[in-house]
Amino acid sequence: MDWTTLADALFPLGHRITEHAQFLSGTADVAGPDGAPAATIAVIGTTGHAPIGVEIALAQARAVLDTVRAHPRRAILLLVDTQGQRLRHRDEMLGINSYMAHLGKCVDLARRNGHAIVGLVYDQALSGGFITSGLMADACYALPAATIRVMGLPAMARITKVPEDVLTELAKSNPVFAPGPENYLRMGGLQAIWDGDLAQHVAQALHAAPSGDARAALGWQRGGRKLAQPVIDAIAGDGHVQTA
Amino acid sequence: METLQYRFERGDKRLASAARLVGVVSSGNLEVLIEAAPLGGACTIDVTTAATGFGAIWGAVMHDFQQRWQLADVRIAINDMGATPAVVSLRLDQAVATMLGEA
Amino acid sequence: MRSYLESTARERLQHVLDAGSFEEFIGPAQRIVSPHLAQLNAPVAFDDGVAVGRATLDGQPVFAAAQEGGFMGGAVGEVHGAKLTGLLRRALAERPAAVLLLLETGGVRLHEANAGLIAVSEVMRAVLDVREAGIPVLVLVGGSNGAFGGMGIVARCANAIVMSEEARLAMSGPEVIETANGVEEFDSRDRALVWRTTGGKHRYLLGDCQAIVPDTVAAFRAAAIATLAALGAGPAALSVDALEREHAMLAERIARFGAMRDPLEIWRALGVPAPERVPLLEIDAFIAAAAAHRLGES
Amino acid sequence: MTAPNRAWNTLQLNRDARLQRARATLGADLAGKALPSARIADLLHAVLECGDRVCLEGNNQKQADFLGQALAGLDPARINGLHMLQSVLALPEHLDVFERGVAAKLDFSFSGPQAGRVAKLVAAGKLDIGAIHTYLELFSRYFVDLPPRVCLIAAEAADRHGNLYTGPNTEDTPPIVEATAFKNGIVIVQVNRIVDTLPRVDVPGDWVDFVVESPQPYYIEPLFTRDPALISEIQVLMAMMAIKGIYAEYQVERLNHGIGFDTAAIELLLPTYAASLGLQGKIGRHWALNPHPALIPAIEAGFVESVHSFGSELGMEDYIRARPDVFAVGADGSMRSNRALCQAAGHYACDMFIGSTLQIDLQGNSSTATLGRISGFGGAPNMGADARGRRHASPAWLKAGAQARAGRNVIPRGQKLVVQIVETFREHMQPAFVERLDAWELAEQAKMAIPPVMIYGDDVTHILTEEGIANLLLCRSDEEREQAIRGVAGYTPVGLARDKRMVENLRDRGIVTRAEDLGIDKRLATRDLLAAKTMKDLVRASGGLYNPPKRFRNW
Repeated sequence: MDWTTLADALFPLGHRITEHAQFLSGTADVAGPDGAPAATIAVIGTTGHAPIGVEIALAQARAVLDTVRAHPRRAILLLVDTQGQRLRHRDEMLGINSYMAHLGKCVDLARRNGHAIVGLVYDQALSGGFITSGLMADACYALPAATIRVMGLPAMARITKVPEDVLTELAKSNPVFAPGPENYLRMGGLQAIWDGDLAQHVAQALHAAPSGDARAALGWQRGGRKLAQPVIDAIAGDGHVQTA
Repeated sequence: METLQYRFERGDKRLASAARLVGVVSSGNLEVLIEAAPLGGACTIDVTTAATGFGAIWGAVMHDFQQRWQLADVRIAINDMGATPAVVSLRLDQAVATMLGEA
Repeated sequence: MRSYLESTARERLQHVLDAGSFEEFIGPAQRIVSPHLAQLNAPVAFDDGVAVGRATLDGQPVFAAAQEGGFMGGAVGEVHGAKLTGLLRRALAERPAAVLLLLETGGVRLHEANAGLIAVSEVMRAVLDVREAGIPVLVLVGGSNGAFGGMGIVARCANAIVMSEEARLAMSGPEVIETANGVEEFDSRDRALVWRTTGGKHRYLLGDCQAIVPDTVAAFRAAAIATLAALGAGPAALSVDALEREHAMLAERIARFGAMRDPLEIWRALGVPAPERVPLLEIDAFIAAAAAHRLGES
Repeated sequence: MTAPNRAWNTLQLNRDARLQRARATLGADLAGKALPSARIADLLHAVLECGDRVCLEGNNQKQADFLGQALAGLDPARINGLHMLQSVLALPEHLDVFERGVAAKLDFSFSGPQAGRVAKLVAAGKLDIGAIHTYLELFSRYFVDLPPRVCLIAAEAADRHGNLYTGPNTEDTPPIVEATAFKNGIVIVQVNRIVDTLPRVDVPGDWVDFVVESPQPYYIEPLFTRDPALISEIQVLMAMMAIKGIYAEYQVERLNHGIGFDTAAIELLLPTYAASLGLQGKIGRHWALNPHPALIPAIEAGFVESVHSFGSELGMEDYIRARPDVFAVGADGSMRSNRALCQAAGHYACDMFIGSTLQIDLQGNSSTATLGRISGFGGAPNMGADARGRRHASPAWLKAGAQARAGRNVIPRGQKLVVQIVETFREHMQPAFVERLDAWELAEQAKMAIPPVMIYGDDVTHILTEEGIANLLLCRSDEEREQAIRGVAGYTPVGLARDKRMVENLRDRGIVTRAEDLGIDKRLATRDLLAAKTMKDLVRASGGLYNPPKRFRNW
């Protein structure tokens, strides 16, 4: 999906987002709740199914840190479109996991400094590229046509040695394998899928960003992850797992 | 996956300590969970194995194991990933030895 | 001298922590196994490949988790991840002196990929919550599977990492990179290159790990005690200043080394004497050779 | 009587014609014996004739890969019907020559990595197998009925006169060159480099016709390197049983080890477990063996006094150079190997062979043949066979012979110890013991005259598994032999079908020996007994002289 089309739909009040080599950054105006005055938010993300290499991870981290330093409590929208981490020897040599962790930590720091953080998967989200962006937000959303996955079923079949047709069949009923936002929704990885008026969605999301990580609880409520929350509770509590 | 269950009556050796886990579910290896349980003097062994069709061999290995130890009121559960009988016997013996405080 | 690499997760806990002190939370006898593996005809493990609990380390109360690299490469599934997250959340309430994560993992468990991905991100946030509460998190990496994927990121969210030379810390496995971009990009069978690129010595020189030890459980234990003592002096939580320093370090790394093709060139540029001999050096000699040249904060 | 008008020098004339064609084709590009690598196809087109017997050097270690590729790329319309002679088919191009119709017939010894493709080409009628040999048989036939018209070999370096330095990896070169050069054939060699002065001359230049500097050094496989990290506790147990139950029992001083983790475990237990039994200086003193890295700790401990090698091993060059008392080293300091001589040495000068296998039947026949793969033999049959021509005595040889003959009214003689060491189950729960070898079915499929047996049961003296040792020398009937084998076959169907009473009787007579009978505590069989647990430990043991190939490192 073309990010300018998306930005126009998200920010009818205007935006100042620019792209540099698949890296998106800038600001946008978002309506306040119940007719309150519009607020400026920071927009940081990637486009064109960007492979996340060391440079683009660092650029996103820079944008987050700059927001924290220059604009206390300004909300941040993370726009996600990535094919995952860049698969290059050079990135590994330079320690790409450190760059991605750095990005994740910067987002976390922003959260702790009072910045509401919302993620939006508007096109594609894959594994390593997703984990330090959208999945680090207070709440992550997706467009209905978005693709979210760790890897494709053919590659998964090769690695797990489970035949692809078996995986395909299982994927129909089990959200744990299949790509697609509705599966991540059921497992609590997404807060919601946005249909209709995107501007309204983004405004609401920014004002209602949850505090704390409630994804396991959501996954339990929605039936997509039936064990995660009971296991967490059991360890925190009496030590016994209550299965549904 | 295949599940196999064995029950051997009238053992005489009881194991006191808490449940122990020995071994790892990795290729050619297995984990053995061993715990005391009121089984009327019996020893039960539940096996879940990734290698199907070897029931007769498991039966012989389990029989020999119980011959060696004569366990009573012991419940054993195994998750197997194609371990050979030699490795299975070794892990089982290690599990008992761990319960007896010998390892 | 018991090898850390050859030890199982449980043996590592037994020997790194104070003897007999480890008390497991939801142990294997509870049989909380993966709900997803059976339908793929894959075997389960009674602890889903990770043991979590509390213990003491040199007399100090700590929480600890150890991933079993033998079971599905230590990969994180729904239950496995929830055990780690549960441990970290419980630490917020019980406030141990530190949390130790003995990582050995390929990252997300593909058999339950979507749940695993979310679980890793929950672990990452939980680690940072623990740090925010002033409790340091220490990662040990010394298994043959290294720490890869999302868990390679989690490792770098901790306060410090202790590695052995044999350990690897990275994002994508060399086989994945070779499959995607060809053997010319990364020859996964050239293990010397793999370790130059992702192994303990390179990470130590770049400053991505804070301590490097020989492959013994005793050495990991000693380094864990020493590293925690050193961490005690500073704040556990993230700060703008610390992240700005990290940012500068990472930016400089690209500027200085971004055009290089082999870690040997980086070592040479750092001024490490006889860089081609670095892989052969025993750890003490390596630490001495690296002392004046390595990057990062220790 | 002499035949009128019979020409007695057709081979010479034919050789001259080939050389003439080559000179005409290469013209000024031929400098002495050297030609540019880019013209190799022209040379081959010029000197080869359809239907030639061509020996392409290549074994399980070094490969004349550049020449092999050139051969596979020839125009089958010009050169076809070649009869290939090869020790080992290891590389894809070795079969491309058949696929493309350049060659049609094959006499060989081993085809491990390409065994499946060999079987397919045979089935497709593109490859006609003359026979599958052992190394010694094949080399022998080069001199008797299969002299090559052209041989394509590999050397480390050549000088301007065509003298060759083959160095540590001399391997098969000497008999190939000798059989060709002294039957008026053409010798073409690829070298890694052409130099002014060689470290030493391994092949004299006047036996060599053409030299080409190959763009890449010849391919070499580190076949004998085993990472100690992959040795299991069960293998340690079996190694303890081998050392105590066989090496010590027979005082085995001269021996050969087959390739594999089972024997690597034994090598790594010599300076630890065997030394603790007081066996240093008593066993394992002289070896016919490739320079196994796993042998380094035993060499350093003074256990091993000498090693003569079939070939070298990648990464061992500097270590060998620094241990000239142990290895066969030239005046220049580098090792010299010779597969043919070492095969003879292993056969005649060793008291014992111990090696692994894939299948053993109830007579003790062992085979590595599996369905759909024509893999051949290599050297194991010559190592794993009693040397019936042997006449010199040694304690081990005499004791084995005495056991075999006890109670029988026959003239005394010795016997070689031939030990098969196997776990009862291989990977994926494949039983190592079977009622009938897969080799039978393979023989039917591939229309072989006899099933491809690696080691015949009547040569096998001991079978060692994690369940115990079966001493077949002491068996006095086919039935005893069968029950002794079943008695160590554990939980395989063959083992479960044993006559328990009879096996206990065999145990009482020392024919079946369990670990506990040897006084071995299974709980002590841990990896901690290994003198090296990792590749790095081997490097340390060598004082930094061993330089393992990249694929074996984790540093």
